[in-house]
Amino acid sequence: MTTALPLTKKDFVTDQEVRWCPGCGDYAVLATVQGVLPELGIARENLVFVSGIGCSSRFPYYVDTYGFHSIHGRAPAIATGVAASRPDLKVFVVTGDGDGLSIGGNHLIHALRRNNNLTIILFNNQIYGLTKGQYSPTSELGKVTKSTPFGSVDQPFNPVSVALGAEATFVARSIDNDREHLGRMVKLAAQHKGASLIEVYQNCNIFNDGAFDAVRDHKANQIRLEDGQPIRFGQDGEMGVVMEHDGTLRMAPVAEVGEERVLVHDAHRDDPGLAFALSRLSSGPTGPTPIGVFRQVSRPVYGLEMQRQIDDATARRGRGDLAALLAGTDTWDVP
Amino acid sequence: MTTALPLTKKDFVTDQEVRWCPGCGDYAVLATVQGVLPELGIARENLVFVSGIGCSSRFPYYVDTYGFHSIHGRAPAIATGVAASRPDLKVFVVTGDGDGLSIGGNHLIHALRRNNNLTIILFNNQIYGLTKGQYSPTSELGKVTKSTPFGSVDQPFNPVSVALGAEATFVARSIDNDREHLGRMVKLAAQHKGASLIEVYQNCNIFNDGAFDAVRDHKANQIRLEDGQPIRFGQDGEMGVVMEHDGTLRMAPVAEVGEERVLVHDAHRDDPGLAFALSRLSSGPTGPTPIGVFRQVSRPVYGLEMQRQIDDATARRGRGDLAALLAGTDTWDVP
Amino acid sequence: MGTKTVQRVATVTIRFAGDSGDGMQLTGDRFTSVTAQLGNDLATLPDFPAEIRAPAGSLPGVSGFQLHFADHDILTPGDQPDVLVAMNPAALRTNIGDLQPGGTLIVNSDAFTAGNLKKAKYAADPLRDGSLEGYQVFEVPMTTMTMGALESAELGKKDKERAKNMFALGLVSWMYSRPLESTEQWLRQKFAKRPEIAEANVAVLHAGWAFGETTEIFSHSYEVQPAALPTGRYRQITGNTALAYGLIAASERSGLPIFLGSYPITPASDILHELSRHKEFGVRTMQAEDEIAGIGAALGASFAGMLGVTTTSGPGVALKSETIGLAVSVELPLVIVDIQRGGPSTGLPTKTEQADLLQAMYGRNGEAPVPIVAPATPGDCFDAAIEAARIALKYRTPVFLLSDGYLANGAEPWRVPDPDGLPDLREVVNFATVPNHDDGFWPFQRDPETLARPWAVPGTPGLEHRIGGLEKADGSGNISYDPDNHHRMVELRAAKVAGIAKDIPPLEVDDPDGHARVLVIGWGSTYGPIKAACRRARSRGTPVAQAHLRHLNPFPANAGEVLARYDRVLVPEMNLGQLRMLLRAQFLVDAVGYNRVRGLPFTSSELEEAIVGLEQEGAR
Amino acid sequence: MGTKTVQRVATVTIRFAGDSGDGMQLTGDRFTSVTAQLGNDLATLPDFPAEIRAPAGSLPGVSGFQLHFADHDILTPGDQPDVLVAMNPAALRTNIGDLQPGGTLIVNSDAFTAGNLKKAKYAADPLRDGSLEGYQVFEVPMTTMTMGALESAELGKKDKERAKNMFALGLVSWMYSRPLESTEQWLRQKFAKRPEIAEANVAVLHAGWAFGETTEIFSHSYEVQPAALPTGRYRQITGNTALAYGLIAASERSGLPIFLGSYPITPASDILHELSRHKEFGVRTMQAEDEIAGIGAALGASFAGMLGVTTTSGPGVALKSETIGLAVSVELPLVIVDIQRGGPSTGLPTKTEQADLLQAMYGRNGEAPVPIVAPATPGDCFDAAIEAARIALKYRTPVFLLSDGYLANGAEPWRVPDPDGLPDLREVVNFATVPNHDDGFWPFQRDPETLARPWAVPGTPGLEHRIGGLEKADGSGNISYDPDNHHRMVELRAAKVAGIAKDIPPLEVDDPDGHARVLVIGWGSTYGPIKAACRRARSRGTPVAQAHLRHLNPFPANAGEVLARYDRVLVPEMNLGQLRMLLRAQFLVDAVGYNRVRGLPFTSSELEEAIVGLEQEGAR
Ligand SMILES: Cc1ncc(C[n+]2csc(CCOP(=O)(O)OP(=O)(O)O)c2C)c(N)n1
Ligand SMILES: Cc1ncc(C[n+]2csc(CCOP(=O)(O)OP(=O)(O)O)c2C)c(N)n1
Ligand code: SF4
Ligand code: SF4
Ligand SMILES: [Mg+2]
Ligand SMILES: [Mg+2]
Repeated sequence: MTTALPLTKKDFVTDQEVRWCPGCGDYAVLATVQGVLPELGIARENLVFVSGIGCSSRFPYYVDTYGFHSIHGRAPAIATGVAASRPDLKVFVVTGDGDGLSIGGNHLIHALRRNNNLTIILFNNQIYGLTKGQYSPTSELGKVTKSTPFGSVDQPFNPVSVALGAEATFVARSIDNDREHLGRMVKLAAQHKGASLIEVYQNCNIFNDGAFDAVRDHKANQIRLEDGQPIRFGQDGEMGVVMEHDGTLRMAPVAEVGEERVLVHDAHRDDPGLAFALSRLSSGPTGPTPIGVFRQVSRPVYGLEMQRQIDDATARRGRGDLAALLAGTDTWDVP
Repeated sequence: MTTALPLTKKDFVTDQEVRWCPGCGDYAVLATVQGVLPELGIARENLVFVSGIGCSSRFPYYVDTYGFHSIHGRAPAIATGVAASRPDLKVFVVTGDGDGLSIGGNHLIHALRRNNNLTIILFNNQIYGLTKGQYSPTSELGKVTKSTPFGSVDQPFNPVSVALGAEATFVARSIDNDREHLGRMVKLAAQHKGASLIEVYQNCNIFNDGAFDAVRDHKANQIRLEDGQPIRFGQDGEMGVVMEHDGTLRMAPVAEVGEERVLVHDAHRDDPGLAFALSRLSSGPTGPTPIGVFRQVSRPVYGLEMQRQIDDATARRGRGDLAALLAGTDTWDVP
Repeated sequence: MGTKTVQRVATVTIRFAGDSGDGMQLTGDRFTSVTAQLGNDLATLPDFPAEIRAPAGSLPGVSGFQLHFADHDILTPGDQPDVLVAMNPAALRTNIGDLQPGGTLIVNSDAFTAGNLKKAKYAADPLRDGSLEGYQVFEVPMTTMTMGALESAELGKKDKERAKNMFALGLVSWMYSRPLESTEQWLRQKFAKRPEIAEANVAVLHAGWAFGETTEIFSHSYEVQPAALPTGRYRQITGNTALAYGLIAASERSGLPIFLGSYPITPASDILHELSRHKEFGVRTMQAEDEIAGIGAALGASFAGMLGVTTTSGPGVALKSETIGLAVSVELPLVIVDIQRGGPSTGLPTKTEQADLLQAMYGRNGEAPVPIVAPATPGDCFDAAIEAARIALKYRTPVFLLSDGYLANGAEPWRVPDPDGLPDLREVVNFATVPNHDDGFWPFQRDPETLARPWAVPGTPGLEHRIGGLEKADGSGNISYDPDNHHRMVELRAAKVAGIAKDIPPLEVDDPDGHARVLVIGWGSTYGPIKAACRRARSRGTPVAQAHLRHLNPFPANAGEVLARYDRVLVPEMNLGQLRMLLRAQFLVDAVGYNRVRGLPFTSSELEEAIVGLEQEGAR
Repeated sequence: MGTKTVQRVATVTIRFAGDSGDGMQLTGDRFTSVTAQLGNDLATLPDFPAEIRAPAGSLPGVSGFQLHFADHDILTPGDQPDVLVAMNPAALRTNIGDLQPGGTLIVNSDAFTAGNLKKAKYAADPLRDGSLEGYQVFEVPMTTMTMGALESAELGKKDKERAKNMFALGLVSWMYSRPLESTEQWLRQKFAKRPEIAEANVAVLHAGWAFGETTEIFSHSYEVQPAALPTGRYRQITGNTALAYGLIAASERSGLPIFLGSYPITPASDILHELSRHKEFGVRTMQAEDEIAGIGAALGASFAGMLGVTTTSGPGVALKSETIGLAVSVELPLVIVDIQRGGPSTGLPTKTEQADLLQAMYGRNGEAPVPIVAPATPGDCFDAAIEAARIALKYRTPVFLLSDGYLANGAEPWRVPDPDGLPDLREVVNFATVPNHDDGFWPFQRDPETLARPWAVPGTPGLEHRIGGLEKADGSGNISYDPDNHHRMVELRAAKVAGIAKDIPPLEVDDPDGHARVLVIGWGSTYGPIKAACRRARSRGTPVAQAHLRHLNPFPANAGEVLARYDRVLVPEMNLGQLRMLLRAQFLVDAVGYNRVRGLPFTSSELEEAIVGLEQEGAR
């Protein structure tokens, strides 16, 4: 009964009506993910999507794999149980900026630190969509929303910085409607051994329309990070990222600073310092902003290590013997 | 009835018996904090200590100010309510590595992001003390504890990195028994406008004795960060931190690399990149490790901004008129 | 007014139904507002999907708004609408079952395309297949008429089409003789920045009216006289607005600024929205990172001397459980607002339910009693909020305020209260200012009358003290592991809450006949349907007594005595019998339940049947 | 054995009390272990402070261990010790009140220094002021003797002094004729890496024995014959160990590996510790970042086909509430272990209590029924864990397993079960493997008998499906906002849990006289004291019936009928009457409570008084 491989995008479409607002960026992400899944070469029954609550978290209903639409913020925890107990499955987490960074922030950072096999797609629309438009931890300072009619007064998170501060081994950023780039990121993330996070800039055309236009619509503002490549951007790559002697990064015209000074991206560097510095290049998607893989390194994977300890113990002691366990070492007989 | 200023350390000692294990590092931190409080020049009644649950969280009982020993992990949230509603108070949070980074991780990162006026002292003993010795999110990989008899399999957090990833405006590290240094850090943190976090290496001599000995007992391993000073360490400052051309930091003998190449610390740099890189110099307190202020920058303060919005609204609209509010604009009369 | 005849009717129930994108909530709101200003009594029931916007034309995307208005006092949004306005096939399909037999059905015939019919899972066009024969059907090509009215307007097609709800509003306004002026004003204000949109909407509104007046289809219009409500100044209010105002009033009357720690959740978010607009009352609102932080911050603020408030719905209460236990233990005032919705788990977020009562009573570890107050109507949310704050402040305790989705979004006319007539809460605040013991300040030295502990706020010199969640020695408040002290403290906390019974009004019984054998007792938002059902039963000759609990913990002192007076006790609840369980346990009365958990308020007719049935079953 | 006379006694209760640093728990454990091996029946009550180590010599720092052993079956750790060993003045002060009048008091006289007396808040030396006249006091300079015994040992002074608990153990072992060999072995194994410490302890142990045997102070020793327990192989076991083993047994018998998601908390942590040691059984243990993640991961693992388990205490349950509601909604198996402790809030973390019953019943939003199983004794934790797992797996539901601090740490002899005699859970697992509907796989197509839904685990081709916390359509499991469907699902979930009553044994009554008018009914760890109290009451001539509920939700099918048989029903609980409330509500019986919330198990004598008192109050 296993669906014959290779699969096609259609194999991943359920019969459920998709219930997002017309024009929502979520549609594009869904289509891209459905399009990439066949490329993973994993049977449908071995894929699991776990989500929290939010517009984006409706995602699993629309993907024809195993799915769990859980409760607000808890998807990384629930998915951890799935992935840690079944290393044979490929587990995705779908979450929002509220779901993943507000109520679910702790589970997210611990999931990253723990480096369990999870691919976390964070739909960042800088707003609470499902509850009709309150500010989120990624909304820009001064944001006027229903819950902040006089403007928000707290600094937003930079999701990439948060992830890097939390020992994430794979961190990327992409854009809802950039099918090629997003697809590539999803595939790389899915193939990463350990926890991977992709921040997706997602337009909520109802409550926060245009939040990412500066980056989404202006390719010149997309600083594309490609491993081993000089970090250039602009209309024609005329701009580059350079490092000052004191370690700060700066954007400058390549013509001015010279090609050789342009920083070459190294996603695999063990030390997350560079990735972190790159994450600080932009403090919001309003100007030139890096997209792509910030960091990808290899670390022990939680679920696999758990399995290894079980295998080791079993190899050393033999498969558990219940009678022996129950009796223990100190027994006496009553005749 | 205000206690006459200046106060002395004695003014901050309560009549409660201190109930930590003999030899616990918590005693030294308590004594240092009690010693520094008078220097803040704040009346006792305007100081509040809020804690969670853990050995360290017993702290408030021993400090003669207002105090709230709350529940596990929630101190930053509760303290946020105190500080946001009463900007006239100076609020401290006392927490542990389990309390603050495991169960309370979300509140901690949001408290830092929000930049409310809170001074958070995180007692990091890399273990759960009160519950008798399970591993914590700061315990080193492979840690054997009651709950990990075969060794832990997950990467620890670096608390300073976590804080920097979460937009913290003041982050420092110190050591329980270094009275001078710790006192200075506490004072600086307390005087910071906004949220400040001090990670304190604290020895739990019962369940994790000696975890910090490499740094605690060996001054040569203490990389003391002093704003504006070259970062040197070792027996006699013979070692220094230098930055490679690619931005990575490295420890090297000063004699070898030359004095001028030694990195000069800049805690006030707006971009947290350098502070983050410094936080990665050591992945655990087993070799040379930075202590001191990693970062101190100025950002809008949550509670003050909240107050400002209230003041503005009141200035603009006048103090609220209940009768007018209740009536609203669309009324009709029934005769 | 026009030339057609006008017929006077006593009461009308209208339901507007359409796609989520059709603006039905707004249409209903405007009609309600005008109706309120005409002096009718009214009750409303908005009913919207959990999705922001499900796919256009789909069944889950249908959004409805029901309004019941009358020339006398009414209690419910109406069981079955007399008039249904259906903007598309999906709206027709999901709502037609509720329309009165013979009722009036107005459809936007333009929307009955093959595509929309299919989305609504209609095999055949219901306008053509005779299935609507039992109703008075009016097919109105609203989209066409709207576009026509805007032919010359400088607007995009989409914007034009979007105005069609104003056509429906204009038409129904004509039918029920509601003037258009205030909606015109409202439109011009709302679209102040885009006057072309405002004017387009106004034009369509008038076109709708004109359509009613001029076409042959409608032979006459209706009129509903003002209701004889008690004298006073009135406004229309929803439960959530009233609740927010109640909190502000409590703040003003206690002199304590509000600190709201909250996390958005349907259907409670609007309280956060409302409170955050009123900073000139010193209101502090914090959108916290989660529910736990929300209540934590509120409790911290209470410690600091504010009126600490947290607002949420059932799933949020579950998350707050542990902190509520802390609030019980440290004995600080705190108002916990739960706008109940359909459960369990995420359940039915936009639907109403009463299934959090036992969670409010018992959802914490250990013996952790919390008083509970529940409003009965949207307007009552105001008074209930003040009462919850009064109990919280006076007894230094967290208090649950249990509203629900129906009250939250439902509207009714509300007599605007005189602030000076509201309870004065200053005296119950009564901050400690001086030591109360030879040893200084003893934070758990209780008031012998109320058993409340003193409240000394930071900033008060000489009263520095520490509180926490470990068990405390009676009096000094020091940590104590003494077994007998623990038992004493457990009993003291229970006695404090139980003692509130002395401080609340007795349970009143409405038994006009004086010889009822059946008592119907309810709580919360079922008040309207229950009261209406009792009226109906009585008018059918069935005597019935009715009582409604506003305080669920503790119960009024006379509750047991009241229950004992009747042969049969009926407890209608939108849950599986939670109050019933409490009444049975406490008073050993064989109360029976009427329990439906459908996400919708009861109809008065179903309750009427239940009452009459029980009465006929007879005495004990 | 020595030369002194040996007196045979039937039952003895000893309490060891000393500073947290004095090793009293270890002393008690060793004595218990040897006593168990001698074939006595026994029950223990460890009692330690919430602090790791409060200041040496202080009152809060006192740690105690009580052991009751006998030549017949016993039920409680003993009301009042016959023998108290007090290692310092603080231990004397906090424990002397419990000692039997005329009881034996052994003190370490070396510890009665001025400093220690002051820390214990003694104004005068109790050994000198005559206040101990009612007891048989033995002053033993244990520290001196210990140091003496180790004079020549190559050890630091501190290490030497620390061995004094072995002196006490040796002495008491002599008094009660317990051999030393197994403790010697144990010491050598424990200190395998530091043999000098092992040998020092052994030497002191012998010194203690020799002291008893040789000095004049003690005139004779005692002997307690083995108890006539049912035939079998026995071991000693604590509740937490038994519970962990029960889970492993359920895993083995169901073929599903355990996934434990847990966060440490007293007194539940030991289950996490125990389970994490047994990886060779495929047990996966995850120390999560908090309680919510713990249960979330366990639920995720259940979804993935594991035996999902989460362990915690009351505050943790509060945090897990929302996720428990999700588990109810998605209908997945999950065992939720709550080792109850003193509340509310942080309360008394190391003390026992039964006050989470109503939290377990009702602590969630919406109608969210969860079955509840409660063990009665430490050994019963094993069977109760299997039963909880059985219900969870068979009915696809979260199940509460309510143990408490007393059971968790208390020990008793336990007949080692034969694994093959344990319930076979393979058949109830019954994973779905093929589609169950024309449309493919319908995850909410229930078994008509149990109302359980099918469980299809990821990796099963063709059964891909989605579940979630929104309301689901009966059968297909698609999201449904339909009012009637919601009501049906609410009722189905309730009926599924209620139906378990058919699948559990009826409530048994122990009424040897056959004509009792009073029924005592309890649940959980009060079993021992209640049973003992009934025996005492009967032996005083008071007939009394006794029943104990192992299933709290649903109740056994015959529970109402049993209750109705008696004139009076007494419900002793270590809470303010939680089971009583449920019984009254469900069965309308005027049950009365005996409620003490002291953090300690009941004594059988207090319950005896309550029983006799109620019987004397008479019939209805
Ligand atoms: C415990 C709980 N708290 C709050 C909510 C209400 N809620 C649902 S989704 C959401 C936030 C949605 O924002 P985000 O995660 O950014 O997702 P989006 O809708 O923007 O995709 C909130 C607050 C809930 N369902 N459960
Ligand atoms: C809700 C809740 N979960 C768990 C616990 C148990 N608990 C108390 S303190 C603690 C961890 C203590 O570790 P840490 O925060 O590092 O403090 P330390 O004792 O090491 O100072 C835990 C798990 C609790 N009291 N409440
Ligand atoms: S509200 Fe925003 S995020 Fe949600 S479905 Fe609509 S457009 Fe998308
Ligand atoms: S257990 Fe550790 S942290 Fe706790 S008081 Fe003892 S030494 Fe300190
Ligand atoms: Mg969002
Ligand atoms: Mg710690």
